[in-house]
Amino acid sequence: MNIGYYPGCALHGSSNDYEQSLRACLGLLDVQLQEIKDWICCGATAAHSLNHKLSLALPARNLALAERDGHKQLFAPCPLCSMQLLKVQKAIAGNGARGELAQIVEADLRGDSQVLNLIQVFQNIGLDRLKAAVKIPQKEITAACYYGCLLTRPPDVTHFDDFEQPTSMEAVVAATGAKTVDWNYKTECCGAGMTMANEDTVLDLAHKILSNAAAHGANCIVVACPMCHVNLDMKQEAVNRRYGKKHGKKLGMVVYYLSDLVGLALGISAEQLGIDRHFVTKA
Amino acid sequence: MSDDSTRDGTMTENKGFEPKIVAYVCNWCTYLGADLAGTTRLEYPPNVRIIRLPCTGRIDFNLIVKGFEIGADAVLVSGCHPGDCHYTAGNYHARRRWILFRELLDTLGFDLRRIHFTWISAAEGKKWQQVITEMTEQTRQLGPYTDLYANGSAQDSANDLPSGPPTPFEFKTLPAEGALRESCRKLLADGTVKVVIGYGQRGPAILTRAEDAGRLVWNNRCVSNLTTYLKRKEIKALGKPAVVVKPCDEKSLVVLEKESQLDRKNIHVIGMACEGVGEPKCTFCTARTPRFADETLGEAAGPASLADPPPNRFAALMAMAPAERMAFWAKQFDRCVKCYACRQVCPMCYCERCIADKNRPIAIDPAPSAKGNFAWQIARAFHLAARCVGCGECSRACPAGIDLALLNIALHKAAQVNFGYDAGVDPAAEPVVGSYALQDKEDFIG
Amino acid sequence: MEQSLEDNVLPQGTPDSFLLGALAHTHLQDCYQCGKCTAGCPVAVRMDLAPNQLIRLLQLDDSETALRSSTIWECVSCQTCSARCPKSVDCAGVMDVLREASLAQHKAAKPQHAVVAFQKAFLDNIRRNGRLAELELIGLYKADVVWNTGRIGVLFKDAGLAPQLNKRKKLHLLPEKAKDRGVVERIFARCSARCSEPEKK
Amino acid sequence: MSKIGVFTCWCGENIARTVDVDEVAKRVAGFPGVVCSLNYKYMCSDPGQAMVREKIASEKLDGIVVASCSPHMHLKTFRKAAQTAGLNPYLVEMANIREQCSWVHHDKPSATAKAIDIIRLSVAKVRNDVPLRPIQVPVTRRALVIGGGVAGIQAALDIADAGHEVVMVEREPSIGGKMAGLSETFPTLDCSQCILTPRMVEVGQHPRIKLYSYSEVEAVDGFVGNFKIKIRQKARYVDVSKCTGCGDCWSVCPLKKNPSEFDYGMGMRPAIYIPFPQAVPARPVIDKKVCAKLIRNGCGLCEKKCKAGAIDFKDEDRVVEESVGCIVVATGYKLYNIAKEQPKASLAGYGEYGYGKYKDVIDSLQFERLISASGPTGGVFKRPSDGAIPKNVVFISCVGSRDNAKGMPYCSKICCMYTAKHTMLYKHKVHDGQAHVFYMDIRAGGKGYDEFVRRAIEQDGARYYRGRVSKITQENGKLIVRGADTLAGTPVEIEADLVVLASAMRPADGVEELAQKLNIGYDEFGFLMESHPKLRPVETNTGGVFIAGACQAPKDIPEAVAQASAAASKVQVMLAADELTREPEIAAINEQTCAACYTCLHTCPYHAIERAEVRTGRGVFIKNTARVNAGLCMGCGTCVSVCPSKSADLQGFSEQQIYAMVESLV
Repeated sequence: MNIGYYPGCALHGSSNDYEQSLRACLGLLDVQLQEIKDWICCGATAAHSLNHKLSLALPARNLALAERDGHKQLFAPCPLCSMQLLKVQKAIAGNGARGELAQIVEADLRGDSQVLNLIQVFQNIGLDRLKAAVKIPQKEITAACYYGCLLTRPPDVTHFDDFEQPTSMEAVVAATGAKTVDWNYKTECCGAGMTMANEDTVLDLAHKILSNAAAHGANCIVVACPMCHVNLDMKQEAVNRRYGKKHGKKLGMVVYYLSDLVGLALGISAEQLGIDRHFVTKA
Repeated sequence: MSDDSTRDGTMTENKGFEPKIVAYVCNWCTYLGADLAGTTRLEYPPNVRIIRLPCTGRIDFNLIVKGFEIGADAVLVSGCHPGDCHYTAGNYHARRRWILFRELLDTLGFDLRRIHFTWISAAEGKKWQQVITEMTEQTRQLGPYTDLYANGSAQDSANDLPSGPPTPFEFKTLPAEGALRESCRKLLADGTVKVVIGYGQRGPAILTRAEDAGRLVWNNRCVSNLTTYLKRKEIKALGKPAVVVKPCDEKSLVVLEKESQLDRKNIHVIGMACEGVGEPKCTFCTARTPRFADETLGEAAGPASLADPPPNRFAALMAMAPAERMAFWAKQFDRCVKCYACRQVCPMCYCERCIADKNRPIAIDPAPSAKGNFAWQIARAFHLAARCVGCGECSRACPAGIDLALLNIALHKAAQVNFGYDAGVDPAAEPVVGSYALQDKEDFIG
Repeated sequence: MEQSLEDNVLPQGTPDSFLLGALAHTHLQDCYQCGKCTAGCPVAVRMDLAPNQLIRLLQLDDSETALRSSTIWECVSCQTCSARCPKSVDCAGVMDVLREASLAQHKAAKPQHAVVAFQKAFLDNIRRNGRLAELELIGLYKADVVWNTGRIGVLFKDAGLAPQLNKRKKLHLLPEKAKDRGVVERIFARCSARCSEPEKK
Repeated sequence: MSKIGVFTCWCGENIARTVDVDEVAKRVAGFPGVVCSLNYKYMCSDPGQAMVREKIASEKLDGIVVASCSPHMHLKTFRKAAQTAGLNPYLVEMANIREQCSWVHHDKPSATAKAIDIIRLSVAKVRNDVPLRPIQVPVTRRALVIGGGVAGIQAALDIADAGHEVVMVEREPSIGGKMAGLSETFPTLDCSQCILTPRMVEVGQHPRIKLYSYSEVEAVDGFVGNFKIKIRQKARYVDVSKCTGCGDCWSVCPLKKNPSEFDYGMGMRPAIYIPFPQAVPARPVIDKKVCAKLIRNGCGLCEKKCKAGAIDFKDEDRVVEESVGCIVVATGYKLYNIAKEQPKASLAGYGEYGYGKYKDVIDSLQFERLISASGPTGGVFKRPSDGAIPKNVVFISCVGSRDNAKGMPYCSKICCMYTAKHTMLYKHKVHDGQAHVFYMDIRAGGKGYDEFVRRAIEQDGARYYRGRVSKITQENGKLIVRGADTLAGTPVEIEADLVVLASAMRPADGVEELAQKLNIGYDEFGFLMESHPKLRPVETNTGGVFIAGACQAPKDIPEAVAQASAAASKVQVMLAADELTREPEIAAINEQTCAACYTCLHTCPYHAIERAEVRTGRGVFIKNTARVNAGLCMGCGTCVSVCPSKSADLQGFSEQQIYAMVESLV
């Protein structure tokens, strides 16, 4: 299976471990990621915060490029990127903005390709197929599945799962033989793009998420978002520095990408998946 | 052209002119509102004559036309506010009909400033006074109403519409002809149907014997809508029919079935895939393959583009100023001889006794006068509102060459725009006349 | 709501609630102040105006206070408020409009400069490179913050992370760039913000 | 040629001041068909009426026009006068030359001219009048009450006490409805069962009330005065006539752990059960979904134990037919399902509140059972999950109500009051407990209502927060309620032991299907439509069908009872005589010319038009036609307007009459 692939800046930057994991894991499942030629940044939070038109135009360019490359499906592993792409599709669905956007981005724009997030890619592969391919059931893992904000929100854009009590990631995790916990912060925000600019917020939110997962008996968190990973993994040390005293102990919560966990179950080594490049490597 | 100047908004002085205003009002709100104006001694001009009816639901378009026929200079129609109808929904039904009727009048070029719709409640004596005062004053300014029936000079200078049907296709027998003949032969031979209504060399072919199946043709000049023959008594008497339809003709079957005029189980429908027959109606074609037929013959890749697309006469008509439109129609109807071919040929005109033939009372003047012709065409077009499927038979049948379908197009568009309704497309859709929605527009109601 | 790019452009001065709502494709007067946005907001405690209070000000046409609030820069765009609003008011979308207007009209709250600077630096960065160059972004962002707020400390914040990132091969000294940067520049040029700049005095 | 008399009234000075009545009488005398034209000072006075009567007799008039005031004022007066003189009252017309002429114009000549026109118009109409007879519809002097909640009980008792027979149909095994399950009622805090159960018993024992419990209305046929009702009696597996209600069966039943419908799942009941001890009829029913005998021919203990031999495992549904003249619909309400799954696409659940996921998040009716002295916990207030006594209880108002995103923009009206009541009942049971209430507005309009809410706050210490709750989660056995206090402008987080959701009121299940059977309207939420929101609040668009209680809109007990009594009094009016007299000014269809397109049928607001067939004397089918049901037609004439061939016409406002009127204005 070949699918169009829009990595987004993070996966070609500090979250390149996510891309490594994806390629290793999906490759084994016979999914070839075909990177969109000459893609550009989707503008992320900065664009939709500061320039509405730009926040549609930048992803529209990528959508157009994917269509030009003939991709019926476009996989965006970063939920922010994928939500921005879906927003464009919504905007041009009524034809209202199609013409003008096409002009701005200098390319035809149909909006008929299907934008996928990582969970949907696994769903398309088929959970039964996934189960059958598992070599090492992840019995030791008790995962807190963390969806963050933009996999499910805004619901009228993403149209994905129940936006209050999603369960689709749990189904994928269960296919690897791992257990999941029911916890409270599945769809709470980690602070996302505020990592640099408003660290206080990020540490506060990350702390709540990490400690709630631990309190519900999880030994790891599974994410499908590069920003969530940064805030929960890279920032975990800082969280411990600030809140460790309060608890009297440090949190040591491994944060996996969903593809890491699937990859491990398929028998891929932690090194091949790039798990060794995470900040928190074991509990 | 003194009358025309009034149409452009330039008011003429009409010294001594006292307008005659006919008001159709409902018994429960507006009539009581007018009573209240009296009880509270609110003075207004004495030009209005009130006809009390039980409900706005009872106020028919014929009555509005009749008002002008007897010499009214303006007509008022008034009833209960939405939600207040004594009969719960009569005003909603009325509102819906008025939306359509105004479109028809506009297409005819009628001066809509002479028809006023209002909601006046039993508590709005003040509003009644205002409405009548303003209406009288406005009508006084507009001058006597003469447009419709007495404007010979305007007629003479009336413009015509761009004309010319498209160049017909080069005649071509279509491949499905053989299959059609074979299918009909079988249907008649095994007694599935008693009569086949199909296309023959000249006009329709009505067959009852299997051996005649060879008389059927199928080519790109099979223009007419054969469903109209289903209503004929003599054909009904023959027994179960098979009818040959194009995807566009098929829509009339949907309408007729909705109106309980045919029992679909007792008709065998032979649908022909169609690539166009080179008629103006083909420019609006939306379906190439029948959707509800019992059997579908032939294949259609796409509608054959018309070599020479016909001019959009409707757009040209609506581009005229209203007064020009009225003059245009007056000139057109001047040629009408009341032969009723338009009625005869229309698949939707199936009444056992047409209102035009009713004589107690006479709603439509039977004489081929300007008055009678307008009244007839208004009734014909309005009865087809949100029912006409656009087969264009009326225009083709008219011996005087009047493009009657233009009126139907206007109402079709009105139903589409206002109610999202396309006659004959969705068998499950609620009929436009006979239902209503709370959010139907009422920006024209005072 | 049907979207079109033919958006109203926020005029100079203080926009009224109707226009702000139109820009965000939402209807601000629908809000009946139930506070569910505030209740679910992960960062409401950090804001000077709770989200529902912000909307209330807009309903009263006091966008001036809203544009100067910390709220719009504290917002993390998590969409929880919009997703749960019983009246389908797109509160998160309103935040976007307000940020855009606040920036254009130079009304962003001073203590929030870091966020503003970061977002601006981010856009400048992709305008130049087509894709994000993280090190460059961080460098310029920090310089901006120091220049504008004098908070030298920001320079050393996270400094310890660099070697760690490098160790994990997450640091790219030579950033990836889009090839056709011309088109990126043209897209930026065509996308003027919907909020106009105030006239220079 | 007709012989018409015109009587022009001066109305003292009222008309004569601005209308030259002599001139009018003179001009009118010349109208075709007019044989006498008089004027008089006060036509409505006794001498005036005597004059009319005398002229009708002496001139053998076959139609009269009284030119005076509005027909809404005196048409009835003059119709009666004509009738005494032997003239059909429907041959009387009025010309309104006072309200619509003399009182609104000052210029005498033009007012006089207008008056003449108005009379000409009326003369044109009267010339085309035909004698009509009021329509007599026979009435079955019995009533059906659908629903045995407090509204149905009130309506049934009122009607039965007035001397008419009542058939009551209740879907559940017992009457009593929602009220039977309430603990105490606002604003008096009197025990709900104490005030309701005597009324239930009265229904059960009333000689004129025939109760079908555990039954549903299957089909409705007929029209006002003459309804035929098919009632499905669901198989009870207990012969009610033999059963003594001794209780041996349910005490011996081994399958005791079935969630009780009456307790909304807060308690358990056996497979054979009565819903609650005071049930009427106090006869058990077997739950066929769980009974071992019915499922796999096991057990059968109850049958063995029953001394009366009342258990009948072979019982089947039965359909019985009843004839009634009027129907009262009192089907009540149910609570909106807060959980994620919804019965309709237009509704959405509250995933964020965790109802159905967390055991200690309950709805308000469940709370009523938990706090009730007769409830499953025997009056000790314990929470469902672990039986602990909750020390912090959060009550949330407007759950579903006023929430467009969930599909119910309306206010459920009673939640503010019962939530206040809940906090008090809770405080009275758990003295060291704290009640927290999240609300948007407090709507406490009603006698003693606001005082009641204030008491909850001021005396019983309920803590009210003005704001909605965004999410409920569970941590360490506590429910974390994240709400807002919009007055303080801050988020609020409360660790609660129990959360009570004041769920929106929705119409009972199946009410839309019932409404379709009855041909009555309902709104987009399924609440039944009254005929007029102000003036006909208990009538429906179908003659003889009335509504009462929460099936029409959310309402509290006093309102439901008042409406039920109102509906009952409407029923009594209708059942007062053997025949109903209806105005004859209704539609009729010319079946010869009707093309049977049935546009009229779709249009008629009263469903008064039916499909019918024209047949020869020997029954040979000739054609289809539309036909007016005189029992249902109200005479609006909408059918006439939409009839393309004008085969429909309205008696008293016929096409012929209307055209004659218009044409008289030439």
